[in-house]
Amino acid sequence: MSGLDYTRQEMMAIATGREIRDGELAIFGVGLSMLAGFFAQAHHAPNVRTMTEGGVYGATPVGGLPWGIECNRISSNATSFTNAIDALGFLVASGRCDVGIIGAAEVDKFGNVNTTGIWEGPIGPTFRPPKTRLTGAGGANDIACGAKRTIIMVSHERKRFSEKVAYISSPGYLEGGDARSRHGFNGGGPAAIVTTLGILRPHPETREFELASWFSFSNIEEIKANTGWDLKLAAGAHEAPEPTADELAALRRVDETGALRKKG
Amino acid sequence: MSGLDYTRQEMMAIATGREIRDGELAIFGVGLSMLAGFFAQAHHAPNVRTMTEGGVYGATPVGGLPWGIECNRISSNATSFTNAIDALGFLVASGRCDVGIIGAAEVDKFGNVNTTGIWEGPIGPTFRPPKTRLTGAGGANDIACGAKRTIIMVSHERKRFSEKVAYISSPGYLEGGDARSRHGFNGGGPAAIVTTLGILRPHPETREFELASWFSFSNIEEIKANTGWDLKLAAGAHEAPEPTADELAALRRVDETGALRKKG
Amino acid sequence: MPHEKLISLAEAVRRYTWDGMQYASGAALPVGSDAIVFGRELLRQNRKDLHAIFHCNTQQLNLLAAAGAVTRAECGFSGLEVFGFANGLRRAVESGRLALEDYSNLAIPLRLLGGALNWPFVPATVAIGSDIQYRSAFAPDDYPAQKKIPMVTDPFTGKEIGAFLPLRPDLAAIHVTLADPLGNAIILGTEWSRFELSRAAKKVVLIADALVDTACMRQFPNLVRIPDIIVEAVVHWPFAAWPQSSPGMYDADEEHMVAMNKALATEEGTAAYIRDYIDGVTDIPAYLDRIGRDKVEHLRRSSTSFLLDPFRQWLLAAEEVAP
Amino acid sequence: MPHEKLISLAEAVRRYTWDGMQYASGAALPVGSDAIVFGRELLRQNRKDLHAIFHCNTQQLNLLAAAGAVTRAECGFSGLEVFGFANGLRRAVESGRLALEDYSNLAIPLRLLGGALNWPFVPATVAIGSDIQYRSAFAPDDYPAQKKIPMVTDPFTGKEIGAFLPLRPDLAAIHVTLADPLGNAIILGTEWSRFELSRAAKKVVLIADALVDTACMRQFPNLVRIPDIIVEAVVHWPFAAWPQSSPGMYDADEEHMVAMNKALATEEGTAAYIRDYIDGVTDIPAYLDRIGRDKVEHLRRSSTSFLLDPFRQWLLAAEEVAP
Repeated sequence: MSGLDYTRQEMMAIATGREIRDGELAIFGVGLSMLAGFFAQAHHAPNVRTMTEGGVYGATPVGGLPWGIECNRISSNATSFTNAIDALGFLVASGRCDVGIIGAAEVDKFGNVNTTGIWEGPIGPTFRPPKTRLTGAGGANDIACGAKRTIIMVSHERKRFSEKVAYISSPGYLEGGDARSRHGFNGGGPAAIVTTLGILRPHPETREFELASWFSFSNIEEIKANTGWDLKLAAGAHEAPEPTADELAALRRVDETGALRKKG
Repeated sequence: MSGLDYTRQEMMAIATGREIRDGELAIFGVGLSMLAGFFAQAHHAPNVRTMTEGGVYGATPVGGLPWGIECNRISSNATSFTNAIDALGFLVASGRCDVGIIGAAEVDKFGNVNTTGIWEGPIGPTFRPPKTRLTGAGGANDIACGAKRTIIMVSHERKRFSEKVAYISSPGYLEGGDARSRHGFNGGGPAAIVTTLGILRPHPETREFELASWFSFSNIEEIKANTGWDLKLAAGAHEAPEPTADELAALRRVDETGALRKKG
Repeated sequence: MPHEKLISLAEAVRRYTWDGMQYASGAALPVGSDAIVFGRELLRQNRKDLHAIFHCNTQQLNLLAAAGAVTRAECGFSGLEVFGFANGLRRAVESGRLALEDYSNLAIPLRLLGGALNWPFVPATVAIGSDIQYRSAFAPDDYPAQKKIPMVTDPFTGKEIGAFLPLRPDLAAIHVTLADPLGNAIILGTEWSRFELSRAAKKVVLIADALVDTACMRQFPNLVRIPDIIVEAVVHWPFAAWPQSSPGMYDADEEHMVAMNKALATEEGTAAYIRDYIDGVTDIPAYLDRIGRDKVEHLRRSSTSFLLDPFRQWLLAAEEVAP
Repeated sequence: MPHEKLISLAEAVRRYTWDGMQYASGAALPVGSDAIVFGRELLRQNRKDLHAIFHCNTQQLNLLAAAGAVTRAECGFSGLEVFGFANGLRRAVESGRLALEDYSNLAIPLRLLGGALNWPFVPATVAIGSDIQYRSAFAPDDYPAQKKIPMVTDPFTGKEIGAFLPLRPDLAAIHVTLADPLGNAIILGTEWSRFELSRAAKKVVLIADALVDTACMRQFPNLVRIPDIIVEAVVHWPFAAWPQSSPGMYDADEEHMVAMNKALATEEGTAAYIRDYIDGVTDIPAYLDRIGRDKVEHLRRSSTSFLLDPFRQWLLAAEEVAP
């Protein structure tokens, strides 16, 4: 133990940020994903080329986490505003964007993401309304289809980790294996699912997600118990390094309103 | 005779301008076409909504005829600059533009336009280089495909009026009849060929261009002699009205450098 | 000379809308630059059975859905970003009153692009291979859906990709930062898909936070992304996107965002919201009073205010701009 | 922090070009905003066998073709507007030294759009049904050409339209009015297809008439249509489009336009032009001397100069911008 005091949310944001390399072209959504991305920029990837799906370039959030991509907290120091076709189309769906961070309400063992709705049981042949309607795919589908790799951030609860999602809002590896190659996507699929408990990565052939790392405060059993499929251990699975003092300081500079610091 | 002194080029510009109706969405090319269009605006179509293929809106030429669509003479008082996809795509190829004026080096009896090259004899199965390379299609092809109707302006010389053009740069009625409908064009085709001698219009069924009007200084025989196909007389063919004093004054306000006044 | 196009909000809704129409609005992502005052007037005039085309859901669609004015909608995203789920829209979808056809945030602007170009279809390399392609709320028994995003064969390689149906809404009510009385518009902040929407819609009405003299447009023609020649009418309405934000003009009213969404979660709350914030709030002074004059001043002190500075000299005063 | 990207013209050509490459440039219609100084340097470095992608021909393509540096070209328009036929290009085409593949002025930007989106093809409702579709200079024996603009079946209606092959040039040298040292750019005047080109090209080098501080970009982010994240390098070169125009900066040099095109009509004239205006004219002072300092001042007094006024306060002086 490093002796540093940090929350699970902070660990998730730092672990996600570690996936971003310097110089990459990266797209962040609103909320956690943006904090993780700007943490990477503040810590180890000063030349990351960031954008939002609205075509906001050169901006860093000021005065707190933006409440939306159009938020004035990120519109107040941009160098360029263009549009959705530019950001999500020319730069992401084209296959040009190196990495995108997306969220999930529910994810399955092939990294398919559901953010559309919760149904009781399978939907069936008729598309009946969900019991609980969620937000829909938004730009996450476009990132999932087009970015060279995606990182999925999701709170690690059993109900969110399903054998098969009820509705694929954003494609991971679909039915696994090379199923993605049957479609016209320009992107490569999810490289990691980073959770509040650990990091899952796809098996290189089956594309089934396996446990690659646990955090110092979690363990294999806890993670398996909170995963809705029979989670395998990846070759070389290990405990993820704890946040360094530098990492935590960088994250907290970005998360100036402490959105991640509430223990949960 | 009205007693007014004007040139054949001026008559052609006025006759073309008369084809433009108030309130229409209209696209003009550079040169004669722009003079004819802005004459219409100055004279009888004050609310014509003009654009150039560069996406220059709300502008009128100042300080002389522009030497190009990007010319500072038309960039100096525009209200909007956008781009080529906007003007030629969203507003023209879409079928939204009411009328476009295009030029021709050679035109045939179905209103097909060649601005690409002059070959000796038919091109044949191999696409050999032309003896004289011309300018290519430019935006005229897009206007010919997409505008609700087009007006073709061309100097009336026998070598320019062919039974069949060597190369179709911009489609008129192709092989005539309903040949256009076999393609995915959103526009209607040429409504008139306005020349230095008169006005030709398409037969409603065969789409072959016929002589609809001659100018006071020309006559049917002269026009036939200067046309490379057996030119028919349209039903109701008549002499076109001479320019009025108002028309001529309006044209000369637009043509402030007298580009059309040189007797030719 | 071109005509002035300034008309009142009520007149714009009377003239350009009808029950059952395809109505496009929204604008820049869920919580910014939304022409929501147009939606408020749609409710005052009791328009119904709308087919809404919103690139993203906004408080406007949330409100129209809560009030039962929308029966069909097409969206790329249907939440309210960090303000959470859109309770009014959610309630309408879950109850089956509103069929929500899901797309992605790139699919919608590409469909608008295709509508603007009058293409028969638009190539799709996103929104395929997922349930966005296979599930259709407009044809719920067609599974896997064959007509929503069919496949098309690339003639160069023989491979298949998807094909989107282009969008050509009957009307787009578009929020812009600045308009002149002729209908030229300047947008500050991301365009999102307002450029493509303005060309795809059959008719365009601008909802402008402020009016400027046309001389402003001649100074900044490259900023005029919506030219007058495609605009039917201009409605001037300050704080037109409230409680959402307008970069350069005002911040989001976070308190009202939350309260409004909470109200729209129930029938009763929605009725109360309409009574308190819509019925009778028919002119600009009443509207600004309803927001609260102190709140208005507070929201105006945005960190983005400097974005408006180059244009302030051309702002038209209220008395110059009454339609 | 992002890197500065200012490099010299010679370095840009050395680093980003090679014989046989697909080189895109040109810019805003035949006689405006053309990155021709980049083409002049291509000649100084003796690049050859170029495959030129020019939305329209410009004096740059006219010059490169006259000098024999281009063997394949794709264009929507190949004249010089009111300056007539492009004699250098014409001579190269007529002699068979250069294969010119004809498109239309909408076809080229749609092909760039398709390249930017990485689509396998782009729907075509123009440039079909004519010899632009049926005749291919790149496959002269294929008649009617089957592969240039093949047909594709619309899955919604079963009808056929055309399909364009997307463009992804190796490099685009793009003329912009103003750039900052990071690579953000402002264009005054029509964009023509510079927005799409900047996204379609594998690499982008900006050729800027003037440099400004990044604060200018933060004041006018909606004008920054080319953001730094897609730009490799920035070359500062005043009068970079001469003898063509740059709105806000300078007018066309009509006298030189005519003289240059006349020179390019013959081998001898071309050799003389290269000797007098290209060889040895390797730095900015020599270049401005060659134009003529009086001429420079005259061209600068453009009726469009007012378009630059809002940005003058951020212009960087020459000593601040040496790479």
